[in-house]
Order: sequence, then C-alpha cells, then structure tokens
Amino acid sequence: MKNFLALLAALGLGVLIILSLQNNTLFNEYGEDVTGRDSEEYGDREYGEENPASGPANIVTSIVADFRSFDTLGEITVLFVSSLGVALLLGGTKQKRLDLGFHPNFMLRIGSKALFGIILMTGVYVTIHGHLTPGGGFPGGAMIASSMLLLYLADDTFRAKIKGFKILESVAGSLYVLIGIAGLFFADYFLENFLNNGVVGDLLSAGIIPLIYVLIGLKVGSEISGVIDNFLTEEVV
Amino acid sequence: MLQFAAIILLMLGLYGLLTQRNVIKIIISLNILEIGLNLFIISVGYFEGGLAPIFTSETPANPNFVDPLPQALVLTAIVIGVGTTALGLALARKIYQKYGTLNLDEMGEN
Amino acid sequence: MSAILLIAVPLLAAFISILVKKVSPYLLLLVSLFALVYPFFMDMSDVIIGGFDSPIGINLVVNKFALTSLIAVNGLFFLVVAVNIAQYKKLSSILLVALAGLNGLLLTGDLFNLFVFIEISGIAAYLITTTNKKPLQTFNYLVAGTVGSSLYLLGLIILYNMSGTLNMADMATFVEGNGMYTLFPFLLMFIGLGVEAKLLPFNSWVKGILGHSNNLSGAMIASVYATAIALVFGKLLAGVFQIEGTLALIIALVLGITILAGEAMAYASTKAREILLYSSIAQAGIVILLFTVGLGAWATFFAIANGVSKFILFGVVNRLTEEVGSDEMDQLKGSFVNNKLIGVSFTVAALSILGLPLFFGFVVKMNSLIGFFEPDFVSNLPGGNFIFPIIILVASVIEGVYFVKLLTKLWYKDSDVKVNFTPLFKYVVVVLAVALIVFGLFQGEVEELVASLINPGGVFIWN
Amino acid sequence: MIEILMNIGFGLGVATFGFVLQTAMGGINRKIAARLQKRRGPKWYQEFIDIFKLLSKRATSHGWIFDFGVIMALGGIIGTAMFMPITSSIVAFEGYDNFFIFVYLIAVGMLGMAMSASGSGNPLASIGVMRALTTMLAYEVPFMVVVMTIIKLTGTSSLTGIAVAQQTGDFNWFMIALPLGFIVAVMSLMGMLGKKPFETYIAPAEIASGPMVEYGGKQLGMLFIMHEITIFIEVSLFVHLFLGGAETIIMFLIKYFIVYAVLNLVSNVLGRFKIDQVVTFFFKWPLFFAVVQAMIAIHLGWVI
Repeated sequence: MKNFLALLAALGLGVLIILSLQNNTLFNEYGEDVTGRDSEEYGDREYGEENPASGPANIVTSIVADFRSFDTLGEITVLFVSSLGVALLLGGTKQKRLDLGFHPNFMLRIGSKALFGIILMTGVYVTIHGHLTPGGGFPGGAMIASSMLLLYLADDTFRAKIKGFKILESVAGSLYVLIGIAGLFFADYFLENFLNNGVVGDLLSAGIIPLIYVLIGLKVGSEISGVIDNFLTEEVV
Repeated sequence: MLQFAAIILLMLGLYGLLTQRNVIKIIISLNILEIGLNLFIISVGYFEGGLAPIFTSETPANPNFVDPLPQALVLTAIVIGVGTTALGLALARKIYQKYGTLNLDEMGEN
Repeated sequence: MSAILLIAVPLLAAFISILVKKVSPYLLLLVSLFALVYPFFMDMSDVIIGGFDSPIGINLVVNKFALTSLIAVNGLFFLVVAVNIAQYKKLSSILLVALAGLNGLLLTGDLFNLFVFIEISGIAAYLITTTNKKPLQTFNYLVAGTVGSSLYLLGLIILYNMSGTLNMADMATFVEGNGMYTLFPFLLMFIGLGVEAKLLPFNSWVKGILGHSNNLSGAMIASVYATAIALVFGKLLAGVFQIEGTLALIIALVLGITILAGEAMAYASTKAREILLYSSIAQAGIVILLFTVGLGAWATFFAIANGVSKFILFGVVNRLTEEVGSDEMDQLKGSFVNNKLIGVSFTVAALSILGLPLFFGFVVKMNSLIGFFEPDFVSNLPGGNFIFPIIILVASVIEGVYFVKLLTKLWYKDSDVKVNFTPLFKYVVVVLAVALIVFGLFQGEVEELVASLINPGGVFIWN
Repeated sequence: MIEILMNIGFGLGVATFGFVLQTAMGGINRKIAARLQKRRGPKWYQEFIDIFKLLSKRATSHGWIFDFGVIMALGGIIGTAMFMPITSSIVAFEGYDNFFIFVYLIAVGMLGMAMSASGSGNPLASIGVMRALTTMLAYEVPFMVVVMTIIKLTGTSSLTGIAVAQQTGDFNWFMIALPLGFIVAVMSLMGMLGKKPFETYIAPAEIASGPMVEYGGKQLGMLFIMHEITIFIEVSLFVHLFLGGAETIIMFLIKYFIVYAVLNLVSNVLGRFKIDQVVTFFFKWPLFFAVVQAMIAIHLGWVI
C-alpha cells in the first residue's frame, strides 16, 4: 500500500512537470538561440579580442568565476562546511586506517604511485586551463582528490598529511574572499575583476579568473582529500 | 528527449526516497533525484544546433552557442550535491556505530 | 559601507578559523558582534557584485525590510552564540558559516543565489543538530532538507526556462504577467521552502530535531533559523510571487490547518520540549499566513517577536532538561521556585507568544488581527477573510491553555528540583524578557517602525 | 501626560462602576432566585458586606506566587474594565475599545488566577484550574466565530463602532439580525460566567469550590472583586455586541439587568454537566450553529 502511494506520488510529480512544461518551448520545439534570456549578454566577445568585459574563452567559466562568482564562493563554502562536518562527525583525536579487509600486493602499490603523478598532473592541467577549455577548478580539484583516493585504496597503511590539507584549504578559501574584498577596495565592487583581461584565448588572460580557479582547484582538492581521509580512518579505541 | 530521461530519474529518486528503508539506499535515491535534476537543468539550456559555449580559433563569426547559464548553475548544483552526500554518508556511519544496523525498521526508533 | 561585508567577513573568518582552533570561538564572537552592529551603518542601496548590473550579475537588496531582518536575526544569533559557545567550541567554524549563510539569505536579490545560501545555512544547521547526538534524526532532517531544496531548484529552473532570468525583481515582473503558467513552479518552490519553514505536511523532521535539542541547537533552529526562514518566505511572497485569488486561499487554508494541527499537538503533549516545538510549528504557520494574506509588515515583527520568545523558552527548557534528565512536565515540576528570575523571564516569553497585553507579542498579534478588518486593507484572498482571524484567535486560546498548564506545573510550589543557570545566560534571558516588555509598552514606536515598512500605497514593500 | 492620567482616572471610575453595579445586580438576582424557590433570600447588599468583611481579615499566604497571582488577577481585570465603554460616548480610552483587546486582556486575569491557584499547592485547586481552562477552550471557539461574523459585517472591531452600527440602523440588533449566532452567544456567555450547566470548574459538591479552595481573608475578597468585575465585562461585551449597546446610562442599566437576570433564571433551573460533556456540547451544536450563521450571513448575505 505504502509503495503504491509512493508510486502515485512519483508519477504525479512527473505528470505535473510535463504538464506544466507543455506551454513553453521546451517540449513543443526547441528554441532557436538564447534571445530573450539574461544569458544573451554572457557571450559578448570574440576569439582574439583584446580586453573585453569578461576575459575567458570558456563562457561557462566566465559565468562561474566572474559574472556569478558569488554563487561559486557560496558553493565552495558548502563544500567547506560539509568537509568540516564530516571531520566533526568522524574525526577524533587519534586515528588509524580503517581495516578494509584486503592487503594490496606489490604491483598495485607501485603502479598506483606511478599513476598518481599522471592523474595529479591532469588535474592541475584541467584546473589551470579552466578558462580556456571545458573543466576548471571543480573537476580539476576532484581529479587531484581522486589521485589521493587512489593512494588510499592501493595502500592500506597510507595516510596523507591532513594538517597540510587544512592549511591549503584555509589559505585558498581566505585568498578567494580576500581577492573579493580587494576588488571592493581597489576597484568598486566585491569580486570585481580588477586585473587586465588580456586576449581571449591566451593562457595568461581573463584577469583574476584563472587565479580564482586555481584557488578553487586547490581548495576542492584538499577538501575532498580530507573527506576521503576521514572516511578511511577510524578512531583508535 | 533528454527532459523525459531527467523526469524519469526524478520520479525514480522520489519513489526510492519514499519506499526505501535502508540509510544507504536513501542516500542513493537522493543522488538519483539530484542527477535527474541536474540533467533537467542542462536540458533547459540546450537547443538544436547550438555550439559548446567556448571561443576557439574555429568559432564562427556569429556563434550560436547554447545557453551557458544552466551549465554554470549545474556545476554549483553538483558540488552542493557532493557536499550533502558526503555529510549523509558520514551520518550513515554514525548511525551504524550507534544502532549496529542501517535499516530504519530495525532501529527501534521512529 | 557595502552590505557585502556581512557575508564576506564571516566567510573569511570561517576559512581562517580552521587553522587557529584556539582562537576561533573568540573570532566567532567578534564576527557575530560585528554582524550585529554593522547593519546600523549600512547604506540603503542595492549592492552589485563583480561590477555587473543585475540581472547579469548578482545583486544584494538592501532595504528597510532587509535591515530589520538582519538586525533581528544577527542579534539573536549573537546572543545564542554568546551564551553557548563555551560549551560548543568545536562548532565555531560551522557557526561562522551559518552566520554568512543566514545573512546571505536575507540579503540576496537573486533566486539561484538564494538556493546556494539555503544550502549553506541548511548544511550548517544539520551540523549544529549533530550536537543532539541523535544521528538518525539529523539524517532525517538532512534528507528532508535536501529534497526540499531540490524541489526549490526544480521550480526555479522551470521558471528560468520560461522567463530567462534569475533575478528576483525581473522574475516578479514576469510572474505578474504570466500568473497561470507559474503556478506549478511556484508550488514546488513553496514546498521546498516549506520544509525548512516547518509547514504541514513537510515538517516530520521537526520532532526528531527539536524534541531532542540541546541548548545550542534548540535556540538556533527554533529561534534564529525559524525567524530567518520566515522572513525569506516573506521576501518571496511579497517581492516575487504576489499570489492572490484561489491559489492564495488554498495556501492560506493549508497554513490554517498547520496552525490548528500544531496547536492541537502541543495541547496533547506532556513533554515540555514537544509543547514548544509544536507551538513553533503553529507560529511559523501564522507568520507565513500573514505574509500570504498581505499583512507583511506586521508579519515581519510577528516573526521577530516569536524568535525572541522562542530563544528564552527553548534556552530555559533545554537547560532544565539537561539537568533533570527528562523533559516530562511532571519531572520538571516546580523548577522555577528556586530560579525566580529565570521563571519570570520564561513566563514573560510564554505570555508574549500568547499575546497578552504589556508584551511585544500582544502588539503584533493584535495589530495583525485588526489589520484584517482595516477598511483600506486589500487582502490577497477572495472574500471570506474572516476565517483566518478566527483561526489565529482560536490558536491563541489553545496556546493559552497549554502554556498555562506548563507554567503552573513549572511554578508548582513544593519542589526539590535545583538547576543552576550561568550568570551570562540569566543576564541575556532577563534582558530579552525586558525587551519584550519594553516593545510591548511603547506600542506607538513599534507602530511607527512597522509603518516604515509600508509604502504610501499601503502595500508592504520589498523593493 | 495630564490627559493620560485623566483617562486612567476615568478608567478606574468605570471599573469601580462595574464592580458596584455587578455586585448589586448579583445581590438582587440572589433575591429573585430565592423568591422563586420560596425562600426569603439574603439582603440585596449582602455581597458588599461579605466582600468588605473578607477584605478586613488577615489571611495566610502560600508563597509569593500565590500572593502575586491574586494581585495579577485583580490588576488584570481592573485593567480590562478600564477599556470597557459604558455607552457609545462614555469611553475612557477612545479608540482602544477594540474587541481583541478584551479577548487578550481578560486572559491576564484568568492567568493570574490560575497561577495563584496552582501556587497554593492544593491538588483540588489544580483540578479546578484545569477544568476552568478546558471549559474556556470549549466556549471560546463558537463565541469567536460569532463575533468575527459581526466584525466582518460591520467592518470594525471597535465595540462602540459595532454598537453605533446597530443604533444608526445599518443593522438590526444582532440578536435579531443573527438569531442563530445569538443563541450560540448566550450559551457561551453562560460558560463564561460559570453558570449552570457549565459551572463544572467550581462544582462545589465535588471538588470543594474549585480553584478558590485555599483562599481566605484578603485574597478571597480580592478574588471576589475580580469575579464581579469579570462578570461585568462579559455581560457588557454581550450588551454592546448583541443588544445594540446603549445611548444613555439608563438604557445600559436596563439592558444589563435583563441579560443578567434572564441568564440567572435559566441557570437556576438547570443541572450541571460533567467536564467532558461541556467540551463535547460546545463543539457539537453551538460551533455548528455558529459556522452555519457565519455562512448564511457572509456568503449568502442573509442578515435580517
């Protein structure tokens, strides 16, 4: 009975969504372009143009780290507070690795060390090129953290230096806010892009955006690594 | 068609949330719901023939990009989802420590 | 000075605080004091972030309503923190994030940004409730809250698809022109926020959280968060979705049922904390009902008066429970005989919620009721407005009964219950109780404050 | 400042007037009831004598809540009476004779009483208080519905406003205009006054005089005064709401006397309900009638 009601509720939600969308372009025909939406103005530049209003070649990046950078600040705060929370819930004073019930062999240990570097470098690359290519701080950070995860999984005695992560996390987050406040004091607005925008498409372009994305990458990477550490350790009884 | 996939995922997630009694399964349902939602958000920005919103040396003069805003929003939504999932899993571990089970029916509360 | 600092400074402090654990409680105190004082020096103009005008960028809306809300919420936050921080030093960073999140909720002028802040403050709230040491209940809260915010986001995205904007002011214009189509997304967003705001039937988490709350989590969730969420609701109902007609009537009826059900459950309960939590469900219903009907200015102060009272009530009851080991009324019998000062303050808070004269609650409750019958009051509901004042009055009568029941038990003469309150807590509670009385006595001044929230057209302003 | 003091003085005058009036009425009605039962009955001023005698006596105290509660009860009720209009022009605080003010102010007195009674530590008093609260819950709901109907019709919540609306002929007296509502209000009024069949919370034979069981001397005297003024407020409310208020004091006295005497006579021929019967009774017919009346009056617009 309960399952049936749940089914009804779920179906009801789906039907309502579809019905409510009948009257707009989504279902009847796809729109032609973004005309009429606010996002019209986000792509207002050309490849190779010098010093446009917003610099990155990747428009999504320009939204994430420039137009709506404030959302992103909130977003890393969410990640920050949930990693704090995981540490609060699972962390203790003295910790040891969780017994996963298997012991990796020699090949796995060595192979993972080799792969670690490659994954880490890919993560760094994706982070640094966030304003030019798909990717950026969040995927890059997640890749950095996944390299840590590999180390944890492939070696049942491995533990990273959590203290280092903490410092990285704190410094990267603080710098993000400080860059924002610097915008408030050196230019006019919080989080304003007060550096030279350069040429669209160049690696060194888009003002503070690559800087912010690197900070985000470091922060996300260290936070997720911290979460991984918390999940794979337990308190010494 | 992407919208229908997204809506089906949303429905599946909601159904799972309402019927499952296992903490981990509830978290998985929550994730399915969120993935459906994220797909839905992406679908809102898409239209046929739209280009990926990145300027390269091959971008035509008057590029017809897809709406980049939903893509930026979905990035935020994904990260927030990751945060809540991590927290939910940490809580699940706490629950297991306390009750010795992950099944809500066997905890003797509620 | 720019309003952005109210969000940026707590965030910066939060990021720094994880490195300097020893100092972080002081940092928290300092920053929350800053957040309390700062709104008094703020300019009343919209703040643009990143140098892009809205709707391209995100803006913060600073108006009388936002200022009033900020002062109230930050004031309560500061007091809760000041009283409890010694016991919960570990939570300093999380509380800093919570402060940033709450300020963001009250300030932001962008609907997606609001979602981000809902999540920030929400996650901080889940973590604050982990101090109850009831992981299962916190988990339920987390699931309910996440589903709620997902529904909010779903509604928002559907709206974006239709209108192409995320900015509140632009959205308001769009909604006005397309009433019918925005119905479903609005309902989704309403449900999403309704989870946090404790509305029926999305409030199943409340009992698990507040029924096991401690000094910090009880006051935080029931007082600070409840006030903030109610005011956000008001912001959306007054500023974006000016609902009226049948839809408003249906929502108002749901709220009416929330109120009566909450009061009835409180009446039936024998546990002190449960009485308070059900009562706060009913109060949330009343506040949002007033916003829905169109009495926004008084609803704002209703929410604030309720927040102040709930701080005292939950603070005292949780302390008593901690010491006695049970929150059954019969166990707490006579707790106030040895703590007269606390007892009197508690009584004042309870009576203020009830709406007795001399107290702040009376001023807001009575003016809200009179507001229903003002000749120039334009209601958002069609016709039968009179049923809602009846609901509020009946709710007050039921409140009267269970609060008197609670008070008489707590004041019972013969008792050996001995509970020690810290001097700081006593001081804060007494100051708040005095504030309730002062606001209750200077009715005219309160009315002037409220009048400043209403523009010459007689409509509650948000922009 | 002077004006406020004058107003307060005026208000105190109203309260005193109410006290004297109701105490006298009470005495007269005791006499009437006695005559109906073929007794001689006490003198009409017997209640004054009782109260002044009690006030002159010393009394034991049961702790400060007990004492404070009594003062709060009396103060609260005098405060309420100060706002009560007597005729449409004799009002102490003009503009503040709002119905909602009375609803809330009257609760202060009740609350003081409840606090004081349970502060005495006597279990019988606690039972009495609980019963009083339950009765209140029962009769308030239908009464509120009826009064809201009136406020909705007249568009004002001020008592004099409502009275004037009836006097100027915008509406008939509401006892005629809203017949069902009037019946409900009479029943509720009997509950408010604690008359049979709703006197369960005093129930002299069962629980030894209910909330007042521990009182004597001064406190009892003060509570008597409070009781008389409460009745004055409730009956006056009724007069203003349903009987068109009063243009002159004489009219007020006549209407007041009629309402009180009729209620008294009715109550004298009835038995007493049990407490659960009180609640079920009020939530059954009066509430039903009240809602029906509201529907008829507001949605259909049928007002005689």
